[in-house]
Amino acid sequence: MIDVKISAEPLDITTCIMKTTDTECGGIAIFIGTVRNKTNAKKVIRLEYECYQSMALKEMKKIAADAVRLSGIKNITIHHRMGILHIGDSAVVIAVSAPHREAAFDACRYAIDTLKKTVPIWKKEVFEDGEVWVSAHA
Amino acid sequence: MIDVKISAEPLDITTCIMKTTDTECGGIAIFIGTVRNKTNAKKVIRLEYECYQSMALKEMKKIAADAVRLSGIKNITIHHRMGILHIGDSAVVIAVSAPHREAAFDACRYAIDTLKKTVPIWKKEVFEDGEVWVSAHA
Amino acid sequence: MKTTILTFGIAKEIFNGASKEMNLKDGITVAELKNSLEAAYPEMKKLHSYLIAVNNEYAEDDLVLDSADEIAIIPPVSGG
Amino acid sequence: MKTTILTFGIAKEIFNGASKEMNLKDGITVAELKNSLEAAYPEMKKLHSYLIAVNNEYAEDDLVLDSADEIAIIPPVSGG
Repeated sequence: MIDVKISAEPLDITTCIMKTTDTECGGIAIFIGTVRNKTNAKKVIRLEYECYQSMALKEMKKIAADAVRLSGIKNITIHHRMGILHIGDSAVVIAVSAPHREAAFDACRYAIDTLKKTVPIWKKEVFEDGEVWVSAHA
Repeated sequence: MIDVKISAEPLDITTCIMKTTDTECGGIAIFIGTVRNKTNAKKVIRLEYECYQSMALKEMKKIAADAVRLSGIKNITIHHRMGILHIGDSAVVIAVSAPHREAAFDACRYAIDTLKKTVPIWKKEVFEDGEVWVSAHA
Repeated sequence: MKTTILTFGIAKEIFNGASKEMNLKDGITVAELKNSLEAAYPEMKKLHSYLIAVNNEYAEDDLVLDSADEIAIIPPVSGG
Repeated sequence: MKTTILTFGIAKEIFNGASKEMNLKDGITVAELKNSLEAAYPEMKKLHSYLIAVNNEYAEDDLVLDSADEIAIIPPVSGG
Protein backbone atom coordinates (compact mmCIF):
# COMPACT_ATOMS: atom_id res chain seq x y z
CA MET A 1 0.00 0.00 0.00
CA ILE A 2 1.28 3.41 -0.95
CA ASP A 3 -0.40 6.50 0.48
CA VAL A 4 0.95 9.94 -0.40
CA LYS A 5 -0.68 13.23 0.56
CA ILE A 6 -0.03 16.96 0.69
CA SER A 7 -2.29 18.70 3.15
CA ALA A 8 -3.05 22.21 4.34
CA GLU A 9 -4.54 20.70 7.51
CA PRO A 10 -2.54 19.43 10.53
CA LEU A 11 -1.17 15.94 9.95
CA ASP A 12 -2.87 13.09 11.80
CA ILE A 13 -0.07 10.82 13.03
CA THR A 14 -2.43 8.14 14.34
CA THR A 15 -4.13 7.88 10.95
CA CYS A 16 -0.75 7.54 9.22
CA ILE A 17 0.21 4.71 11.58
CA MET A 18 -3.15 2.94 11.28
CA LYS A 19 -3.07 3.09 7.48
CA THR A 20 0.39 1.52 7.52
CA THR A 21 -0.26 -1.21 10.11
CA ASP A 22 -0.43 -4.65 8.53
CA THR A 23 -0.98 -8.00 10.27
CA GLU A 24 1.71 -9.52 8.02
CA CYS A 25 4.24 -6.95 9.25
CA GLY A 26 6.00 -7.19 12.60
CA GLY A 27 7.38 -3.67 12.63
CA ILE A 28 6.53 -0.08 11.76
CA ALA A 29 9.21 2.58 11.50
CA ILE A 30 8.00 6.16 11.60
CA PHE A 31 9.68 9.49 11.13
CA ILE A 32 8.03 12.76 12.15
CA GLY A 33 9.68 16.01 11.13
CA THR A 34 8.69 18.82 13.48
CA VAL A 35 9.28 22.57 13.53
CA ARG A 36 12.23 23.44 15.74
CA ASN A 37 12.31 26.58 17.88
CA LYS A 38 15.76 27.56 16.65
CA THR A 39 17.97 27.52 13.55
CA ASN A 40 21.64 28.18 14.26
CA ALA A 41 20.71 29.67 17.63
CA LYS A 42 18.23 32.10 16.04
CA LYS A 43 14.69 31.99 17.39
CA VAL A 44 12.18 30.78 14.78
CA ILE A 45 8.71 32.39 14.82
CA ARG A 46 7.07 30.22 12.16
CA LEU A 47 7.70 28.32 8.94
CA GLU A 48 5.84 28.84 5.69
CA TYR A 49 5.70 25.85 3.35
CA GLU A 50 4.75 25.87 -0.30
CA CYS A 51 5.05 23.30 -3.08
CA TYR A 52 4.68 22.57 -6.77
CA GLN A 53 1.84 20.25 -5.96
CA SER A 54 1.46 18.09 -9.08
CA MET A 55 5.21 17.45 -9.28
CA ALA A 56 5.63 17.07 -5.51
CA LEU A 57 2.99 14.32 -5.40
CA LYS A 58 4.64 12.63 -8.38
CA GLU A 59 8.06 12.71 -6.69
CA MET A 60 6.61 11.47 -3.40
CA LYS A 61 4.96 8.54 -5.23
CA LYS A 62 8.30 7.73 -6.88
CA ILE A 63 10.01 7.66 -3.48
CA ALA A 64 7.30 5.39 -2.08
CA ALA A 65 7.47 3.03 -5.06
CA ASP A 66 11.28 2.93 -4.94
CA ALA A 67 11.16 2.20 -1.19
CA VAL A 68 8.87 -0.78 -1.84
CA ARG A 69 11.02 -1.98 -4.73
CA LEU A 70 14.42 -1.50 -3.06
CA SER A 71 13.68 -2.54 0.53
CA GLY A 72 10.96 -5.15 0.25
CA ILE A 73 8.66 -3.24 2.56
CA LYS A 74 4.89 -3.70 2.28
CA ASN A 75 3.32 -0.33 3.12
CA ILE A 76 4.41 3.27 3.15
CA THR A 77 2.56 6.46 4.02
CA ILE A 78 4.08 9.90 3.32
CA HIS A 79 2.08 12.95 4.38
CA HIS A 80 3.48 16.48 4.09
CA ARG A 81 1.94 19.62 5.52
CA MET A 82 1.68 22.96 3.64
CA GLY A 83 1.04 26.52 4.78
CA ILE A 84 2.00 28.24 7.98
CA LEU A 85 3.47 26.03 10.71
CA HIS A 86 4.37 26.93 14.26
CA ILE A 87 6.94 25.53 16.70
CA GLY A 88 6.26 21.85 17.44
CA ASP A 89 3.93 21.32 14.46
CA SER A 90 4.53 18.24 12.33
CA ALA A 91 5.72 19.08 8.82
CA VAL A 92 6.07 15.54 7.54
CA VAL A 93 5.09 12.04 8.68
CA ILE A 94 6.54 8.93 7.05
CA ALA A 95 5.35 5.51 8.25
CA VAL A 96 6.67 2.24 6.84
CA SER A 97 5.72 -1.34 7.68
CA ALA A 98 7.59 -4.48 6.71
CA PRO A 99 7.77 -8.10 7.80
CA HIS A 100 11.22 -7.31 9.25
CA ARG A 101 12.27 -4.16 11.05
CA GLU A 102 15.58 -3.62 9.23
CA ALA A 103 13.73 -3.03 5.96
CA ALA A 104 11.24 -0.70 7.66
CA PHE A 105 14.05 1.44 9.13
CA ASP A 106 16.03 1.48 5.87
CA ALA A 107 13.01 2.49 3.82
CA CYS A 108 11.86 5.16 6.28
CA ARG A 109 15.29 6.75 6.27
CA TYR A 110 15.58 6.48 2.50
CA ALA A 111 12.20 8.17 2.13
CA ILE A 112 12.96 11.21 4.32
CA ASP A 113 16.50 11.60 2.93
CA THR A 114 15.24 11.49 -0.65
CA LEU A 115 12.21 13.68 0.03
CA LYS A 116 14.53 16.40 1.29
CA LYS A 117 16.58 16.17 -1.90
CA THR A 118 14.05 15.74 -4.69
CA VAL A 119 10.52 16.77 -3.76
CA PRO A 120 9.65 20.33 -4.87
CA ILE A 121 8.63 21.72 -1.50
CA TRP A 122 10.06 24.93 -0.07
CA LYS A 123 10.03 26.42 3.38
CA LYS A 124 10.66 29.95 4.48
CA GLU A 125 11.91 30.46 8.02
CA VAL A 126 10.51 33.54 9.68
CA PHE A 127 12.66 35.03 12.45
CA GLU A 128 12.03 38.03 14.66
CA ASP A 129 14.18 40.21 12.41
CA GLY A 130 13.65 38.77 8.93
CA GLU A 131 12.96 35.70 6.85
CA VAL A 132 14.88 33.31 4.64
CA TRP A 133 14.08 30.62 2.08
CA VAL A 134 15.91 27.59 3.50
CA SER A 135 18.88 26.33 1.42
CA ALA A 136 18.24 28.87 -1.36
CA HIS A 137 21.71 30.38 -1.10
CA ALA A 138 25.01 28.60 -0.59
CA MET B 1 14.32 12.83 29.07
CA ILE B 2 14.24 9.08 29.56
CA ASP B 3 10.92 7.31 30.02
CA VAL B 4 10.84 3.54 30.43
CA LYS B 5 7.76 1.50 31.23
CA ILE B 6 6.47 -2.07 31.34
CA SER B 7 2.71 -2.23 31.15
CA ALA B 8 -0.06 -4.81 31.29
CA GLU B 9 -2.33 -2.31 29.53
CA PRO B 10 -2.37 -1.56 25.75
CA LEU B 11 0.42 0.84 24.78
CA ASP B 12 -0.59 4.40 23.93
CA ILE B 13 1.46 5.39 20.90
CA THR B 14 0.26 9.01 20.91
CA THR B 15 1.38 9.43 24.52
CA CYS B 16 4.81 7.97 23.71
CA ILE B 17 5.20 10.44 20.83
CA MET B 18 3.97 13.42 22.86
CA LYS B 19 6.31 12.63 25.76
CA THR B 20 9.22 12.51 23.31
CA THR B 21 8.39 15.63 21.29
CA ASP B 22 10.74 18.51 22.03
CA THR B 23 10.77 21.98 20.50
CA GLU B 24 14.57 21.78 20.31
CA CYS B 25 14.35 18.61 18.22
CA GLY B 26 13.53 18.59 14.51
CA GLY B 27 12.88 14.88 14.19
CA ILE B 28 11.31 11.95 15.99
CA ALA B 29 12.05 8.37 14.96
CA ILE B 30 9.63 5.76 16.23
CA PHE B 31 9.56 1.99 16.11
CA ILE B 32 6.43 0.00 16.87
CA GLY B 33 6.72 -3.76 17.16
CA THR B 34 3.38 -5.42 16.44
CA VAL B 35 2.12 -9.00 16.65
CA ARG B 36 2.27 -10.71 13.28
CA ASN B 37 -0.37 -13.17 12.10
CA LYS B 38 2.20 -15.77 11.07
CA THR B 39 5.59 -17.20 12.07
CA ASN B 40 7.26 -19.28 9.37
CA ALA B 41 3.91 -19.64 7.59
CA LYS B 42 2.23 -20.97 10.76
CA LYS B 43 -0.87 -19.10 11.89
CA VAL B 44 -0.36 -17.34 15.23
CA ILE B 45 -3.35 -17.26 17.62
CA ARG B 46 -1.83 -15.05 20.32
CA LEU B 47 1.41 -14.16 22.10
CA GLU B 48 1.99 -14.35 25.83
CA TYR B 49 4.65 -12.01 27.23
CA GLU B 50 6.29 -12.21 30.62
CA CYS B 51 9.33 -10.52 32.14
CA TYR B 52 11.70 -10.33 35.08
CA GLN B 53 10.36 -6.89 35.84
CA SER B 54 13.00 -5.33 38.11
CA MET B 55 15.85 -6.43 35.85
CA ALA B 56 13.96 -5.66 32.62
CA LEU B 57 13.38 -2.06 33.73
CA LYS B 58 17.04 -1.78 34.71
CA GLU B 59 18.20 -3.07 31.31
CA MET B 60 15.74 -0.79 29.48
CA LYS B 61 17.07 2.21 31.42
CA LYS B 62 20.64 1.19 30.48
CA ILE B 63 19.67 1.08 26.80
CA ALA B 64 18.03 4.49 27.03
CA ALA B 65 21.01 6.02 28.83
CA ASP B 66 23.45 4.47 26.34
CA ALA B 67 21.37 5.78 23.43
CA VAL B 68 21.59 9.31 24.86
CA ARG B 69 25.31 8.96 25.53
CA LEU B 70 26.26 7.32 22.22
CA SER B 71 24.02 9.15 19.76
CA GLY B 72 23.55 12.60 21.23
CA ILE B 73 19.77 12.29 21.23
CA LYS B 74 17.70 14.30 23.70
CA ASN B 75 14.69 12.15 24.58
CA ILE B 76 13.81 8.48 24.46
CA THR B 77 10.67 6.63 25.46
CA ILE B 78 10.59 2.82 25.63
CA HIS B 79 7.29 1.15 26.56
CA HIS B 80 6.83 -2.63 26.50
CA ARG B 81 3.59 -4.49 26.87
CA MET B 82 3.12 -7.64 29.00
CA GLY B 83 0.45 -10.33 29.13
CA ILE B 84 -1.69 -11.78 26.34
CA LEU B 85 -1.43 -9.99 22.98
CA HIS B 86 -3.44 -10.60 19.84
CA ILE B 87 -2.68 -10.07 16.15
CA GLY B 88 -1.96 -6.41 15.40
CA ASP B 89 -1.41 -5.41 19.05
CA SER B 90 1.65 -3.30 19.81
CA ALA B 91 4.24 -5.14 21.90
CA VAL B 92 6.80 -2.36 22.07
CA VAL B 93 6.98 1.35 21.23
CA ILE B 94 10.30 3.20 21.07
CA ALA B 95 10.26 6.93 20.33
CA VAL B 96 13.42 9.04 20.05
CA SER B 97 13.84 12.74 19.41
CA ALA B 98 17.03 14.55 18.48
CA PRO B 99 18.06 17.85 16.94
CA HIS B 100 19.05 15.87 13.81
CA ARG B 101 17.25 12.93 12.32
CA GLU B 102 20.30 10.70 11.74
CA ALA B 103 20.87 10.44 15.50
CA ALA B 104 17.19 9.75 16.12
CA PHE B 105 17.17 6.89 13.59
CA ASP B 106 20.45 5.45 14.88
CA ALA B 107 19.32 5.53 18.49
CA CYS B 108 15.88 4.08 17.75
CA ARG B 109 17.44 1.18 15.88
CA TYR B 110 20.08 0.68 18.55
CA ALA B 111 17.36 0.58 21.21
CA ILE B 112 15.18 -2.06 19.57
CA ASP B 113 18.17 -4.20 18.50
CA THR B 114 19.63 -4.13 22.01
CA LEU B 115 16.28 -4.64 23.74
CA LYS B 116 15.81 -7.85 21.78
CA LYS B 117 19.24 -9.08 22.91
CA THR B 118 19.52 -8.05 26.56
CA VAL B 119 16.17 -7.25 28.21
CA PRO B 120 14.75 -10.20 30.18
CA ILE B 121 11.38 -10.43 28.47
CA TRP B 122 10.03 -13.66 26.99
CA LYS B 123 7.22 -14.42 24.61
CA LYS B 124 5.40 -17.65 23.95
CA GLU B 125 3.80 -18.06 20.55
CA VAL B 126 0.50 -19.90 20.65
CA PHE B 127 -0.47 -21.69 17.43
CA GLU B 128 -3.55 -23.74 16.61
CA ASP B 129 -1.69 -26.96 17.38
CA GLY B 130 0.72 -26.02 20.14
CA GLU B 131 2.90 -23.34 21.66
CA VAL B 132 6.57 -22.44 21.79
CA TRP B 133 8.83 -20.12 23.80
CA VAL B 134 10.45 -17.99 21.08
CA SER B 135 14.23 -18.53 20.65
CA ALA B 136 14.43 -20.96 23.59
CA HIS B 137 15.88 -23.79 21.50
CA ALA B 138 18.48 -23.60 18.74
CA MET C 1 7.21 30.62 -28.87
CA LYS C 2 5.15 32.04 -26.07
CA THR C 3 5.11 30.10 -22.82
CA THR C 4 4.39 30.44 -19.11
CA ILE C 5 7.12 29.71 -16.58
CA LEU C 6 6.00 28.61 -13.12
CA THR C 7 8.07 29.82 -10.19
CA PHE C 8 8.23 28.75 -6.55
CA GLY C 9 9.94 29.67 -3.30
CA ILE C 10 12.65 32.27 -3.71
CA ALA C 11 12.23 32.20 -7.51
CA LYS C 12 8.66 33.44 -7.07
CA GLU C 13 10.06 36.44 -5.24
CA ILE C 14 12.80 37.05 -7.81
CA PHE C 15 10.21 36.89 -10.62
CA ASN C 16 7.72 38.84 -8.54
CA GLY C 17 4.90 36.39 -9.16
CA ALA C 18 4.02 32.70 -9.30
CA SER C 19 4.11 32.58 -13.09
CA LYS C 20 5.73 34.59 -15.85
CA GLU C 21 4.79 34.85 -19.54
CA MET C 22 7.93 34.66 -21.67
CA ASN C 23 8.72 34.77 -25.36
CA LEU C 24 11.32 32.12 -26.11
CA LYS C 25 12.93 31.24 -29.43
CA ASP C 26 11.61 28.06 -31.03
CA GLY C 27 13.67 24.95 -30.28
CA ILE C 28 15.24 26.47 -27.17
CA THR C 29 16.98 24.00 -24.85
CA VAL C 30 16.84 23.92 -21.07
CA ALA C 31 20.44 25.20 -20.90
CA GLU C 32 19.57 28.14 -23.17
CA LEU C 33 16.46 28.90 -21.12
CA LYS C 34 18.61 29.07 -17.98
CA ASN C 35 20.94 31.55 -19.68
CA SER C 36 17.97 33.71 -20.71
CA LEU C 37 16.52 33.60 -17.20
CA GLU C 38 19.83 34.58 -15.63
CA ALA C 39 20.27 37.43 -18.12
CA ALA C 40 16.80 38.81 -17.36
CA TYR C 41 16.94 38.09 -13.60
CA PRO C 42 20.57 38.25 -12.36
CA GLU C 43 19.40 37.31 -8.85
CA MET C 44 19.01 33.76 -10.20
CA LYS C 45 22.80 33.47 -10.42
CA LYS C 46 23.04 33.97 -6.66
CA LEU C 47 21.05 30.82 -5.90
CA HIS C 48 22.92 27.82 -4.52
CA SER C 49 21.54 25.93 -7.54
CA TYR C 50 18.27 25.53 -9.41
CA LEU C 51 16.72 23.10 -11.84
CA ILE C 52 14.13 23.29 -14.58
CA ALA C 53 11.19 20.90 -14.48
CA VAL C 54 9.34 20.09 -17.67
CA ASN C 55 5.96 18.40 -17.38
CA ASN C 56 6.54 17.58 -13.72
CA GLU C 57 9.94 15.94 -14.30
CA TYR C 58 13.43 17.31 -13.70
CA ALA C 59 14.85 18.14 -17.15
CA GLU C 60 18.37 17.64 -18.55
CA ASP C 61 20.17 20.65 -20.03
CA ASP C 62 19.87 19.39 -23.62
CA LEU C 63 16.11 18.87 -23.59
CA VAL C 64 14.36 20.93 -26.29
CA LEU C 65 11.32 22.81 -25.04
CA ASP C 66 7.93 22.91 -26.70
CA SER C 67 5.26 25.59 -26.29
CA ALA C 68 2.87 22.96 -24.89
CA ASP C 69 5.29 22.01 -22.08
CA GLU C 70 4.62 22.93 -18.46
CA ILE C 71 7.89 24.58 -17.47
CA ALA C 72 8.84 25.35 -13.86
CA ILE C 73 11.84 26.81 -12.05
CA ILE C 74 12.86 24.65 -9.10
CA PRO C 75 15.14 26.49 -6.64
CA PRO C 76 16.87 24.36 -3.95
CA VAL C 77 14.13 22.32 -2.28
CA SER C 78 13.69 22.32 1.50
CA GLY C 79 10.82 20.01 2.35
CA GLY C 80 10.63 17.82 5.44
CA MET D 1 23.49 -22.25 51.87
CA LYS D 2 19.77 -22.15 51.21
CA THR D 3 18.60 -19.90 48.40
CA THR D 4 15.71 -19.25 46.06
CA ILE D 5 16.23 -19.36 42.30
CA LEU D 6 13.84 -17.30 40.15
CA THR D 7 12.86 -18.80 36.81
CA PHE D 8 11.17 -17.34 33.74
CA GLY D 9 9.87 -18.37 30.35
CA ILE D 10 10.75 -21.92 29.41
CA ALA D 11 12.87 -22.29 32.58
CA LYS D 12 9.72 -21.76 34.64
CA GLU D 13 8.18 -24.73 32.86
CA ILE D 14 11.30 -26.89 33.25
CA PHE D 15 11.42 -26.08 36.99
CA ASN D 16 7.64 -26.37 37.25
CA GLY D 17 7.29 -23.07 39.08
CA ALA D 18 8.40 -19.43 39.10
CA SER D 19 10.86 -20.01 41.94
CA LYS D 20 12.74 -22.96 43.39
CA GLU D 21 14.28 -23.40 46.85
CA MET D 22 17.73 -24.97 46.51
CA ASN D 23 20.49 -26.04 48.88
CA LEU D 24 23.82 -24.92 47.41
CA LYS D 25 27.29 -25.41 48.83
CA ASP D 26 28.81 -22.29 50.35
CA GLY D 27 31.05 -20.31 48.00
CA ILE D 28 29.49 -21.82 44.88
CA THR D 29 30.28 -20.00 41.62
CA VAL D 30 27.88 -19.24 38.78
CA ALA D 31 29.55 -21.94 36.64
CA GLU D 32 29.10 -24.52 39.40
CA LEU D 33 25.49 -23.50 39.87
CA LYS D 34 24.87 -24.07 36.16
CA ASN D 35 26.35 -27.57 36.44
CA SER D 36 24.11 -28.34 39.42
CA LEU D 37 21.04 -27.04 37.61
CA GLU D 38 21.80 -29.07 34.51
CA ALA D 39 22.38 -32.20 36.62
CA ALA D 40 19.04 -31.77 38.41
CA TYR D 41 17.13 -30.57 35.31
CA PRO D 42 18.66 -32.10 32.14
CA GLU D 43 16.16 -30.17 30.00
CA MET D 44 18.27 -27.09 30.69
CA LYS D 45 21.00 -28.55 28.44
CA LYS D 46 18.61 -28.49 25.49
CA LEU D 47 18.22 -24.70 25.63
CA HIS D 48 19.90 -22.63 22.93
CA SER D 49 21.70 -20.84 25.78
CA TYR D 50 20.92 -19.37 29.18
CA LEU D 51 22.47 -16.93 31.61
CA ILE D 52 22.40 -16.40 35.36
CA ALA D 53 21.45 -12.99 36.72
CA VAL D 54 22.57 -11.97 40.19
CA ASN D 55 20.92 -8.95 41.80
CA ASN D 56 19.41 -7.87 38.46
CA GLU D 57 22.70 -8.02 36.53
CA TYR D 58 24.01 -10.66 34.15
CA ALA D 59 26.72 -12.60 36.04
CA GLU D 60 30.08 -13.95 34.87
CA ASP D 61 30.84 -17.66 35.37
CA ASP D 62 33.40 -17.02 38.11
CA LEU D 63 31.17 -14.89 40.34
CA VAL D 64 30.81 -16.40 43.84
CA LEU D 65 27.22 -16.51 45.08
CA ASP D 66 25.99 -15.40 48.47
CA SER D 67 22.83 -16.54 50.24
CA ALA D 68 21.54 -12.93 50.21
CA ASP D 69 21.81 -12.65 46.39
CA GLU D 70 18.73 -12.57 44.17
CA ILE D 71 19.54 -15.30 41.66
CA ALA D 72 17.59 -15.79 38.42
CA ILE D 73 17.80 -18.11 35.43
CA ILE D 74 17.56 -16.15 32.17
CA PRO D 75 16.72 -18.36 29.17
CA PRO D 76 17.11 -16.79 25.68
CA VAL D 77 15.19 -13.51 25.76
CA SER D 78 12.57 -12.70 23.12
CA GLY D 79 11.15 -9.27 23.86
CA GLY D 80 10.08 -6.76 21.26
